[in-house]
Amino acid sequence: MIPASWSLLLSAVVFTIGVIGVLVRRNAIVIFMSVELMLNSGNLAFVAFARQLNSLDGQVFVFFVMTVAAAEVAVGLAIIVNLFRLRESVFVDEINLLKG
Amino acid sequence: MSGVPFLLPVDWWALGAVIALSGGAMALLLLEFLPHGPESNRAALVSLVTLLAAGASVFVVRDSRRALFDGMFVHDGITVFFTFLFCAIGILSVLLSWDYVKRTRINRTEYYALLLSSTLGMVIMAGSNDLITVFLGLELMSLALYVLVGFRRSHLESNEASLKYFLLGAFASGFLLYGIALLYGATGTTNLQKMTAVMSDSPMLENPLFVVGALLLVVGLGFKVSAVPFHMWTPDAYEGAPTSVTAFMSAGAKAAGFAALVRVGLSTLGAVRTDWVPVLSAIAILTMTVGNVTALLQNNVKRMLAYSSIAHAGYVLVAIVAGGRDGASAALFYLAVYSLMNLGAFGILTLLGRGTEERVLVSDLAGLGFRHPGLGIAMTVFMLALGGIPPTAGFMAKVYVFGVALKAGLVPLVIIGVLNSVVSVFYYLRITVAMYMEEPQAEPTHVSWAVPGALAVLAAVALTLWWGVQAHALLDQAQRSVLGGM
Amino acid sequence: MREYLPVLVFAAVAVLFAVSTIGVSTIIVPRRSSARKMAPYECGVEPVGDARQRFEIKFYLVAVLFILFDIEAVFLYPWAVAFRQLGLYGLVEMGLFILVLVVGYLYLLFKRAFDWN
Amino acid sequence: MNFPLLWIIPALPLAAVGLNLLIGDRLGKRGTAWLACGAVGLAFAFAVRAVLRLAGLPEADRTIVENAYTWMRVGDFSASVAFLLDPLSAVMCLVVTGVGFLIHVYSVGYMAHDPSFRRFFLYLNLFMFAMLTLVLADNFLLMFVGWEGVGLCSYLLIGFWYERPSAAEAGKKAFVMNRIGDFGFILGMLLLFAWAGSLQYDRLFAIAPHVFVKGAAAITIATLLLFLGATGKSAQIPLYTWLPDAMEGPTPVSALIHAATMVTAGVYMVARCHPLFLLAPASLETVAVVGAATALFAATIGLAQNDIKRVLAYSTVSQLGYMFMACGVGAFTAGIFHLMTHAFFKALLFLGAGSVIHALSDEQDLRRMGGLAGKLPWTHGTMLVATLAIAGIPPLAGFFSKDEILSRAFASGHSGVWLVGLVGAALTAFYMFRLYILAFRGPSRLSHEAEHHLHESPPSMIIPLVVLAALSAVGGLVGQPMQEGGHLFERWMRPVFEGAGGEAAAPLSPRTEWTLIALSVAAAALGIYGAYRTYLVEPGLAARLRERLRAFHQAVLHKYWIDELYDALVVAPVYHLSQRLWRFWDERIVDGMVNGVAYTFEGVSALLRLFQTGFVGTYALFFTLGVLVILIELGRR
Repeated sequence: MIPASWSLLLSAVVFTIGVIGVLVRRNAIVIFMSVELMLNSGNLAFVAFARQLNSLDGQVFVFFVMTVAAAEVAVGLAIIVNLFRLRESVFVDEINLLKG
Repeated sequence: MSGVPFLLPVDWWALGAVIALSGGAMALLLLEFLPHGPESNRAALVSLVTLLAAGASVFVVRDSRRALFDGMFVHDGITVFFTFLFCAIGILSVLLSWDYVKRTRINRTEYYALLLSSTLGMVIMAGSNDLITVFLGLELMSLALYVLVGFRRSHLESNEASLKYFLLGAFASGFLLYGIALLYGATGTTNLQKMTAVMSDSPMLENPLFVVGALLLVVGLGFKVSAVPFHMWTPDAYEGAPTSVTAFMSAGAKAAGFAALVRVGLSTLGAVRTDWVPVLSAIAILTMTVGNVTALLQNNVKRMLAYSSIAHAGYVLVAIVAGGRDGASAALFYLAVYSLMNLGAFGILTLLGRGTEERVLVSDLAGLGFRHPGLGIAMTVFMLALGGIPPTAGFMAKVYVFGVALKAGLVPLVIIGVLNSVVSVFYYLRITVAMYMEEPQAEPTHVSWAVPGALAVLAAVALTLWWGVQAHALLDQAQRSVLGGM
Repeated sequence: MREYLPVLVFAAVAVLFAVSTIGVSTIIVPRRSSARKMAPYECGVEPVGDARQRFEIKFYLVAVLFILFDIEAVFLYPWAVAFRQLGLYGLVEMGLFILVLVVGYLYLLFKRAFDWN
Repeated sequence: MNFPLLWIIPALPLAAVGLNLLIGDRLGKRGTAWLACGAVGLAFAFAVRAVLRLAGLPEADRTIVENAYTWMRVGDFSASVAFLLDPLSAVMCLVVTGVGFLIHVYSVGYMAHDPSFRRFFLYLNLFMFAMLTLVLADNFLLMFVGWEGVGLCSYLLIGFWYERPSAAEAGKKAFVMNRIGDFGFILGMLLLFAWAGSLQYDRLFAIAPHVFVKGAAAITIATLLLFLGATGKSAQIPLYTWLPDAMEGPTPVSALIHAATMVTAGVYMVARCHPLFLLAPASLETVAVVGAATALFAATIGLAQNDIKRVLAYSTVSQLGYMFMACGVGAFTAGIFHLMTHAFFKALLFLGAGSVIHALSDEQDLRRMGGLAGKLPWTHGTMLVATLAIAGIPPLAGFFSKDEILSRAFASGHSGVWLVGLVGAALTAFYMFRLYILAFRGPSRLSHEAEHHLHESPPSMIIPLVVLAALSAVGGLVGQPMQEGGHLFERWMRPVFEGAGGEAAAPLSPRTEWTLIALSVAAAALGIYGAYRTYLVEPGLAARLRERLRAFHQAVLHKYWIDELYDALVVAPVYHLSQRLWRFWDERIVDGMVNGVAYTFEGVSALLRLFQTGFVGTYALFFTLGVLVILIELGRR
């Protein structure tokens, strides 16, 4: 059996990749995908812990997070699509009307 | 669970706000399809009734205490206090939106449906006793707000604001979620009560999972209350959003974030308070200072008030750092007062301009005090209150927060807080000076008077002054709420 | 070996179902072909040309709506598993849950989100 | 009625504000004037009634506390709207309502042609409300309410003619400096609360000796912070330059707020907190030194100002310095005594100056006045009384109070402070008579236009002048020196300042006392003589001096050679020093420092704005860095 610490390590790695993705990518959609990566790393951690602790709570939490993530996708894509309609661009380094 | 086939009657009332708000939001979604025109008041009326019903249902059971859904949701003093606060914020926001959305051509049923959903999220946050419900409430609130911020779809700024708010908000949610996961791993539960119990059995200070988890949780909530350095979305989102939405979120989202922080602070973090004091103090100092100092040079009133709202989050953080029941009641008191004066100030901005134009620069306010005396006085009251000048409620709130902090021995924090509130008066007074001591350079700003909006502003003025002289009424309430907490 | 009998039956039913549906439809379907129908992908994607073309926004809409409703099914499973323990309470709860979904569905329906054009 | 109805005293002007707001537009000018003056007059009547009642009590019980309303009460923290009448606040209350009433009446005439007549009285009444709250408060919190209120009104009234950029600028300056002071005040107040647990005067003062060791750092810091607040409000070094600029406001405002009442709030506060200051000798010493320095400094600058109101403004700064000097040496009674007499004669001087300005169609430059004595007889007569009073000529009011301060300073062993005060007294006499001579004596230097419109002011302006002149003349008699058991004023104040260290200093022998009196009168006489010589007998002497220096031989042979020597050795250097101090110190150093603070904040603000790039990437980066920094910090622990 794979020890829980390995899954945990994996989830930490995935989380870090997500964070770095948000920091270095400029396409709003890719940034958003990186955020999803972070959420899923959280899910992974939950499942790992749930198994380690022999409790169901963590797995239930994952269901909720998946739902929230789906809702987030709906809202996020709508915003990004609207952004593209207005500006013909989804690159966040071209968007800074509001600053200072 | 089979032992509880149905909820008890009192539980129904305790859930009244949640039921009413969800019902209202759903009803609005369907009402969209009965014929109505662009000037229809129907959606606004329905939301108003919903919010009143939500407030009333909680009022019925304001003194009962209950844990619901296996302890995931609690109905206690803090829940009651915040539910009232959120309903009040919702009502004032609906009144402010009433004509604003009509003239900016976003009078859609969905607007109000989202407003109600967001309020529902806030109520859930305030009442949740489990990190799962905290997360769900927070997301419900935020997702609706992302859309509301970008509600002027053809407006570049509005869209940009919602994009930034959304991307960073989702980013922060990622941190929050991971933090909850780690806390779960460290303690084996997501229930705040059980978590506290676990911690009292075995101290968690040495457990890195717990420390990092708690940190990420604080970061995630810190984002919502715009604590520095997690604040950077705030000015952009506030500036770009439709002004009525800015008013709503500046009061509601912040209070909801703090509601969760207060609960966490009273239970889980309260047990390890001493280790957090330096970190939270540093955050509080930065938040007050960065907010106030950056506000000094702003020419856009919306943006200026956005920075001011960051600074106010800092003052509340001072109360949170002070901790304990006193700190919590000071935070509650401050939040209620803050919500009111901030809603009022943004509310006045919703009245400025004609049609879809926005007149929110400081120079747009020039001479307004004489052309519209009522408006001028109201704005002056809000500015004085935000600046913490007596005899307004803002002053009493600051006095109480700083007093509590002093008692907790946080002298440096208080010194910096006082210095900050002195600095803040400069930019608040700049608005008053513009209204009374400057002549408009271009065409004077048109004021779009509307009965509901004016009513909301009037209510805010009255309460700001009333709580200034009658502070103990609100304070008693805040204290009893905290004492009644579980 | 007896315990494997249901598997066999299941496999047989599956094969029968697949064959019969395809068979019946080949027999009764009217044949009126058009250029679009003859394309390798019948969903509006151009099979030749630059692969980096823009998708119609409607695809996203359908995809998002699919995910949203699909994910809700996840909640039905735990409920179904614990159905007997939860009893009436669980039934009412799930009824409310479905009600919320139905409201969302009706909203989309009235919004004509499901109309392709 | 048994209780003294203290709350009604501040409530009356507040009611007038409310009425003015509600129905002011229907009242017309006359109605507004009646409303505003009536409210303040009635407040004065109530104040007199309350004070009489206070005087009727036995000496030991002369404190009336009236709890009007409890603001909030949380555990041991309570804030209430409670009023306190004791001999100290009684004096303040009478001065504020009395002088305030006279100035209200005067303003009716002075502002008669101003389009913003109603707004003016609105602010003025609001100010009266705030000032009375400040004076009558029974705890620091309520005092702070008044403190902020008077600051706000002062700011509004300095910028009253906001169309003038200089007025708006002056308002801003006053505001900045007062905020710096307020910072000290709030902080001092909060520290006292943190350490002693109460903000109510009697409780705080009762607890303080048990909590603080005499001379301990804590009480020293707290009192110094309070004093910082006082320097802001009362225009002392280093926060005084706003007051001369505040003269941009209408003249009655200068008289009421920037001479007689608001600027004395700092002195009142220090006197009120004397039990605390006595626990911190170092703070008290600071008060004395700052007061003395300001007294001398402002007097020097006053020598060379040409704007009639600016001379008076620097004079006010200087006289406030005397009051602090008195408090600093422990002679609180003397300080309050001078506060009272100063309120009479300085209000009179400002109102007189206002009358002159009014008569000359808004001319304020002393170089374009002269010879007005005959044309404005009433103004001239009353101004002369005030000038003599401030110069310290017996038996006018200023003599008694100033002499008492000086002798107390001497008696308490602060001979340096005493000497500075004495020199300051001579300078005061000099610049005040310079003002008097330039305005009322000598040949007329009026422009033709002004000459044409010249007129004595209406009775509503003259009557207050006469009343104030009478007060300036006889107001000092309550404090005749060398009386058995202290003079009348001292006996009245005794319940408040009993046991205050400086008050109990060993009495001087009659001979020393007489010598001191003679010295201070001599100093005044010297100053007057100097002014008389320089500006009346030999007008233009100072200006001609530089040419003459070249032909020093001739000058020596000249029959007035002694005057010129005096001029060359004393007047000219002092004149130049004065000019230079004003230009260099005031405008560069003090204003520079204050502006520097403002620029620093603005610079930091601009810097912080740079971080706010508008790019999501930057925001996420700062977010992540924040998390990492906290993580490392927690890990280090």
